[in-house]
Amino acid sequence: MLILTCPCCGVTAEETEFHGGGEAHLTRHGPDSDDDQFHDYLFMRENPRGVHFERWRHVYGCGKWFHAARDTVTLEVFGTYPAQTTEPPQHIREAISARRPGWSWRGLS
Amino acid sequence: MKRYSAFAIAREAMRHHEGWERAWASPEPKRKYDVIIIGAGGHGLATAYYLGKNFGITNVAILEKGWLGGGNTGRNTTIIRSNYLQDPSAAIFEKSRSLYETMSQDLNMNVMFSPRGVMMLAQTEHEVRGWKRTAHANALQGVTTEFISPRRVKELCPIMNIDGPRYPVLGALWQPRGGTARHDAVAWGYARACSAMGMHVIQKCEVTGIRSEGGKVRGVTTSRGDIDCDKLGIVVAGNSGHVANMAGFRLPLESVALQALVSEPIKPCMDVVVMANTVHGYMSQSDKGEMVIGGGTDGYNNYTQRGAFHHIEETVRALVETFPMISRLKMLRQWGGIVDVTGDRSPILSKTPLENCFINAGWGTGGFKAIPGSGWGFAELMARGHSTLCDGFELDRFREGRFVDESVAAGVAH
Amino acid sequence: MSTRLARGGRLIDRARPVEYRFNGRRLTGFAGDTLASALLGSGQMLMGRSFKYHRPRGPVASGAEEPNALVNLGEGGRFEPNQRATTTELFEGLTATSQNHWPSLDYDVGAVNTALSRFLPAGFYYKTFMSPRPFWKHLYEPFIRKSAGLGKAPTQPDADRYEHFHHFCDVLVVGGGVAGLLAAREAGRAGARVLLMEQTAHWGGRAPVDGDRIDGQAAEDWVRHIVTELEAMENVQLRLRCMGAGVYDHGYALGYERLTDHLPGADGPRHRLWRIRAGRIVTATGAIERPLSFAGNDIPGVMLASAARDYAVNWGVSVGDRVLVVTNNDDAYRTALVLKEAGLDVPAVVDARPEGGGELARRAEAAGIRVLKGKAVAKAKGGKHVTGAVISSQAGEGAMLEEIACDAIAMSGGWSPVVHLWSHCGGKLSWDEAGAMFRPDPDLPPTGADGAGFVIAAGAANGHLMLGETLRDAAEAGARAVSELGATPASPGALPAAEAPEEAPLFPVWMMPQGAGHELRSKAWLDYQNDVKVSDVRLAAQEGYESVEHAKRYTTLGMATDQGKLSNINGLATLAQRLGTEIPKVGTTTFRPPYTPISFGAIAGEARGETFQPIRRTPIQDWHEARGAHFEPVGQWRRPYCYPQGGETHGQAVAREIDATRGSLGLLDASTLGKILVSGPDAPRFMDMLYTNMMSTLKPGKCRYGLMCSENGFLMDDGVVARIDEQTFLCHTTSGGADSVHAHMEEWLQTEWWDWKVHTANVTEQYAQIAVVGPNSRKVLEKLGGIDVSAESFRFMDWKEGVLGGVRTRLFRISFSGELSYELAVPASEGRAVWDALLGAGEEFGATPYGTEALHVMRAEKGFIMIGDETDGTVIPQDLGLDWAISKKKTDYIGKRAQMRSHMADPERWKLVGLETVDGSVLPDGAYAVAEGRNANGQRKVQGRVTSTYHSPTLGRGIAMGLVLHGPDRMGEVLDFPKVDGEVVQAKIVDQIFFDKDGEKQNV
Amino acid sequence: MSEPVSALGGLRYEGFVRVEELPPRGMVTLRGDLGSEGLRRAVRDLTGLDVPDAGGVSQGAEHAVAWMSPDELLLLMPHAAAPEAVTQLQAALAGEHAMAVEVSDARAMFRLTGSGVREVVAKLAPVDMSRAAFRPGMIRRTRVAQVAAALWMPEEDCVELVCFRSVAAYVFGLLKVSAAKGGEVGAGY
Repeated sequence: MLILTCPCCGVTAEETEFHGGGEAHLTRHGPDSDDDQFHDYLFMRENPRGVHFERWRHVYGCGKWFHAARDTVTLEVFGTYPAQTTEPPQHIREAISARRPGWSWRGLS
Repeated sequence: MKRYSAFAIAREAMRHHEGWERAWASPEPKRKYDVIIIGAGGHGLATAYYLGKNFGITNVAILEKGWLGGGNTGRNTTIIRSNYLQDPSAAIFEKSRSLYETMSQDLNMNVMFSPRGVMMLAQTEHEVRGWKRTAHANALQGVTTEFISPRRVKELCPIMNIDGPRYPVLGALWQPRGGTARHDAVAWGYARACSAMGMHVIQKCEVTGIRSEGGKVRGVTTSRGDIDCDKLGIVVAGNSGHVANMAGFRLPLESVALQALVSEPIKPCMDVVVMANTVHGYMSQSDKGEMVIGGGTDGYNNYTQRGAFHHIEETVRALVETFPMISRLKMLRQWGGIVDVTGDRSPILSKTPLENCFINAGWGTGGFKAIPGSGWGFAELMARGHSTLCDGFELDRFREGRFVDESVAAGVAH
Repeated sequence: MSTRLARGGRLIDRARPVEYRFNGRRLTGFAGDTLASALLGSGQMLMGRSFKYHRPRGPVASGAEEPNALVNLGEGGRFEPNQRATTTELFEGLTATSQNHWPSLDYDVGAVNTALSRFLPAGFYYKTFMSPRPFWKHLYEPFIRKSAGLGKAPTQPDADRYEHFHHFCDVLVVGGGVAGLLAAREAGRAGARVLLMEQTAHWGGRAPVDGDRIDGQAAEDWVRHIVTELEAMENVQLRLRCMGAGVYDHGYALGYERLTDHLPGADGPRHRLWRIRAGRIVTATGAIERPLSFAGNDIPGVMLASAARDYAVNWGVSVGDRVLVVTNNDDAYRTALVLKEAGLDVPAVVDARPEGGGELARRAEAAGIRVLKGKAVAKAKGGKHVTGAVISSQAGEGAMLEEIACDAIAMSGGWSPVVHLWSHCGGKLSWDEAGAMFRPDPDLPPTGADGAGFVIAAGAANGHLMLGETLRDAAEAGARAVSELGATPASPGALPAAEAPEEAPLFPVWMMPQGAGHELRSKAWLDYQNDVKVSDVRLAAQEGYESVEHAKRYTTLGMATDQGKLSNINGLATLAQRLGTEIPKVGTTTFRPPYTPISFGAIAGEARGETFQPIRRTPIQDWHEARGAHFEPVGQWRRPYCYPQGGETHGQAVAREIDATRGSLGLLDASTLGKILVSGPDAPRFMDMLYTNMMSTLKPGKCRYGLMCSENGFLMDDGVVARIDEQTFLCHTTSGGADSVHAHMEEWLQTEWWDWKVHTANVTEQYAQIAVVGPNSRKVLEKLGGIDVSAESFRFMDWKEGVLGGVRTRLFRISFSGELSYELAVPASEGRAVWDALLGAGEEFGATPYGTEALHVMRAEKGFIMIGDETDGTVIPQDLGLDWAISKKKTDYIGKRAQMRSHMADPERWKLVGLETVDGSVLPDGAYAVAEGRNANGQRKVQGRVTSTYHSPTLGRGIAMGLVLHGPDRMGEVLDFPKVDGEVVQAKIVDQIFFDKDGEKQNV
Repeated sequence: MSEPVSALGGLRYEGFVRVEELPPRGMVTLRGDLGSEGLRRAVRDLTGLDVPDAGGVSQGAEHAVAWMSPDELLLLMPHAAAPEAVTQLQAALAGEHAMAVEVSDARAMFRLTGSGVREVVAKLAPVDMSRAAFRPGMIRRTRVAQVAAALWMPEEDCVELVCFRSVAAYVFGLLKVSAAKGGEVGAGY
């Protein structure tokens, strides 16, 4: 069972206090988008074996959403950061590079 | 293939069973096959079997990176039912269930299909209406089910507490010909039958790449060299996204861990399969005597074949509440498998952007019961380019918003 | 014949006899006995029957690895099947019965399977029982199920309670042997928070039995001292009877503490499940001795050498008068010496090693014990107990050299480290050729949240079987655990000095004798409980079940209740030999939790009965219960479905409640409705995104019915929105929807529009909400007084704040019934008082509380949709003719883009209409309207379905709503709705508003 | 105006620790920028207490201020004072983006007293309740068994726990079984 540290309230807690919210950094596509864009936005997921960026909500705590960088094979957590960003901050990317040289996810690396 | 029978056993007993031949050969891969199936799980082997049996296509290789039947085929809770709500689901699952009825004879391997009956409990008024709706749909789909009273539930499953303080049982959707089967034997039986048709079941052969030319599939690259093929079927639950990427397309699904557990074996006390969706638990008793229990999925991508223990807790407390007598039984073993879950939690049986490459994926938590039906339909799709059993499960349904949503009737599908 | 020795037994108190019953016989043991030691002390070697062949079974081990001695323990609410006699502490009045036999343990007809065993090889059931087809379900399967299954099924609810406990520590040490104790001390001295768990009731593990010395003291004394030292450390916790059950991701571990198994009836929980989060986990779980594979090695009286020694040293029990020892290593000589010292006869030690053993062997010979080198037991003789052994040379095929009479055989095939906990979470193993064992690979431990290894194996569990190495390795493990956590290990004190004899290397023996033919192999057991023999594993390999997982599943090797603790390695070796490869190439099967089975009760913990799941209660719940309401679960709430009076059926009660409400005055406890405040400068634009309607134009003081969709376009929730002020909206949601809708709002605010200035607050439970419904609702509110409710000043869809009947109240004039109707929201702490006041003031109008069913019927009479009935997660507002509630002006709202997809815009989508049965009957729930013909899969085509159906007391007939192909364009058409039994009910397509189409009643 | 009643009317249970439901307490949820001087002043003026740091609770004689999330405080006060407090806060914060809502009746409050309180909580909440990890002056939002709760320690050997009003009976039931005699753990908390 995972442990995560909520970057919003600083509490480190077990999985049962959080709610997983799926892939992070999705760009919302509204009425002006075409079918492909909307389809990808709603259904296409990275589902990688390895480094992944995902959303969590500290549902039994401060109630805030945040992001986590995690390895889906080893479950190692590289770091967590607030959700109010469109891409992972530099220090998170560096933390991943230190552990997984040459990693890539979508366009990122 | 030497036939299995009581007589054969008696004959072999006389010579210390030294005459039994291999259930399946382990040949070296050829340079080329008409059809390659990636994944020697139940679905992949069944697909190959029906390619041969129904369409005479036997120049087939089934490539398996590990050991055959080693994925979800050998990790599930062996429940077989077809009491689904939507027409496409009911069609393929009922086809599957009916094939299970005769599978032991078809494959000459006893897969121990046990049509002991499956009941889905209704524990809220909303569930009552949902299951009644399913019963009406099933009647028109040719699936035999009925909505039964709490008293009948108690008759069929005496160990159940039908008036618990929290969620009294208000009835159940009952499918008398649903049941269970011996999961490993299903994979072994298909492998043996495929091998007998001259197909190549090749274990410890990992596909590392998929080769194409002018938008057409050419073959695969494997840990045992390049192998060519005219048609390629990808049937690799738990790795679907990964392998699809090799073929150059993406899938609208995610992989999560699903857990199950068994108790120590006890004498027979439960003759039916019970699923309780409101409290999230389902249970049956294996022929060996173990209570076989299904848990929930983790809420995040996971390839570990392990799950978090709190899901086991949630399931077990639900079942202790529903079956108070199990409280002093003990959990013998828990395990996990990786399931691929799509946007509408229904499978994908479809052509792909790569010509002559087909995908069978996304069975989520309900794959085992679908093995023969899925193989039957997918084989037809691969051989003929169309199968009515696969209608509705196309890859592009998500783009059009044309979903096959079963969660409508059941909170959880297994 | 086993018996109690005149002296010895370090764990028993001969001054305290304990009475117990086995198969009805009254027997006596001593305090400190296990059930197994007590039974052996009473001369009862036969304790059970095996799974497949119903072979007679006696204990083969003395601890958690025991596969044979399983009993039905206790009675009634404390009955438990498959209890291991070897780990069951004896208590006064214990009752146990043996399992898996009929009619009796001694005479079991099932034992005929033994005679037939040659016809029942591995996997035989896959090859037969196939025809005729129906026979499987009706004949073969029932027979197989009956003969399988071991223990009886409990019949009564559990009499005990259970609980969980969340514990956090730096270092969890599993195993209270000398290694665990020492590792714990090292970590403890460094100041780390340490939890040390031991599965048995005693500290020290095997060392005190083996008779070696530590720091010049007997191991037993050294253990006593270190335990005292540990108990004095504030930062160290010690738990006995607490097993490390499993290791999970991120340093999570389960402890299974058995509190009252040995004191049944004592108050307090029976089991406590420790949910532990540890920085490092040290597994000092010791090693388990391996049986030797020789013919007849399953006959009662054949047991592990260590077990025979335990029974003598720990419990003063001899397993036989003449005990033959057979081994491939030195440790078994300890058993020979102990038994000899106890005055028993040890006719010989049969040592498979051509050169024999070391120091211990010499001591044995000095003690006058005959030692046969390079020899083997070709066959154990006997039926229900051992009578002798045929000796041959290990190198040969089993030709008899001599026969030695004996009534017990103590065997040792070497030791296997207990690597379960190391492996549960992905720790890898490496094969140790010299020790012929798998041991943890220190380079591939299970990794935690930070990617570092978090499990450290110590002592015998790490492959260090000699006392000296064990202590050194354990001390290192304890120090490493703390230093990896960033603490400084205590200054390394002098390592405890071990005094143990030099041991000669072991000689791997997988079959005895090595050249044994089929005759012997088919009587050499690997898995005692599941009856898997050497010949079975070889057959699996021969048939192509070459993967270790295939072989296991085909033969059921290692799938018994001991999960292969004794059989796995011998089985792997047998498979490897048959495949002509090495053991590490074959690999192991996966180790899965729990280490030994743990009770479902413990897993469920406190979540049973009243605390199984939360039941949410409104401030008025007590009244509903007192009034004898029939409840229905709605989410976690339980809402009154109706209030049956006298002998009323539910149907009659519902009809009465509707008549009273439509005729005069009804009251509904609507407190469960969700109430969410949305406030801030950007609240209006946020509301426009949340709802399909245009909410920003709503005027303060006004209400509007709104629809909420998911981003996938489907109708998710609905409710009345009241605008409080320019910046603030109060959103009502469905009862089930409050939490999910609030979460939905927060998700969009936090993750998509985080720059918008909006706050939300879920105030659902701050208020008791009561619907006052019916022609006299205005009058009753006027009686309470304080808010002007006159038709002119308080119009439909207005809301006001004020003091009503002395209570701060928010009053809404809204209607879900079509009646003149108000909903008042008051502080929850005064909700009950207001409810009582309304009943009082409403008495003259026959105020009638009504439940959810009356609510549903009345809304259906008015053609209002209900989330969960008209919607099911696949329905969009357009399907329900709710286009009027979808703003055309807005460029965007959540779900708008999804509703533009081809299938959503498809004119063929079913649309909502009213349905009226031709004969006035009630349409069945969920019935489908059939169309002509069948589809390609032979399924009957359909053209619509019922979404809600009720008997309307108001109209005196069945009414329904449904989704129908082109429904709104087909008014008056009659559709066929077949029941499950095929009988057809006909219904006409009509307008969905059945009652008071012009809304005269609600607008008075 | 009728006499406000708590969810369980002040139920009590004597186990190896005492469990009691407390009478109605005034509670106000305040959302806004906890760093803003205006907000901090408004809180001080109302309660005489400073805005606590993350994860903290500051306590006065009649008032307490609990940190709930980066943009949320829970203000505790006498039950009757809550409505006026909301008005006062709204006036004081008129200038900024903040929200003050009365939630007194949406909650139930329990007090646990006795040397075993840490153990009782640790049976139900996945929280490290050891003295080293959890001290008076801290607040922890978490779950007890299957429902949300917040808890703090006014002093050693005393825990106050807040949950939603509708699940008060469930939580009381949980606390009862966990505090029942014979369930002492002795984990050195």
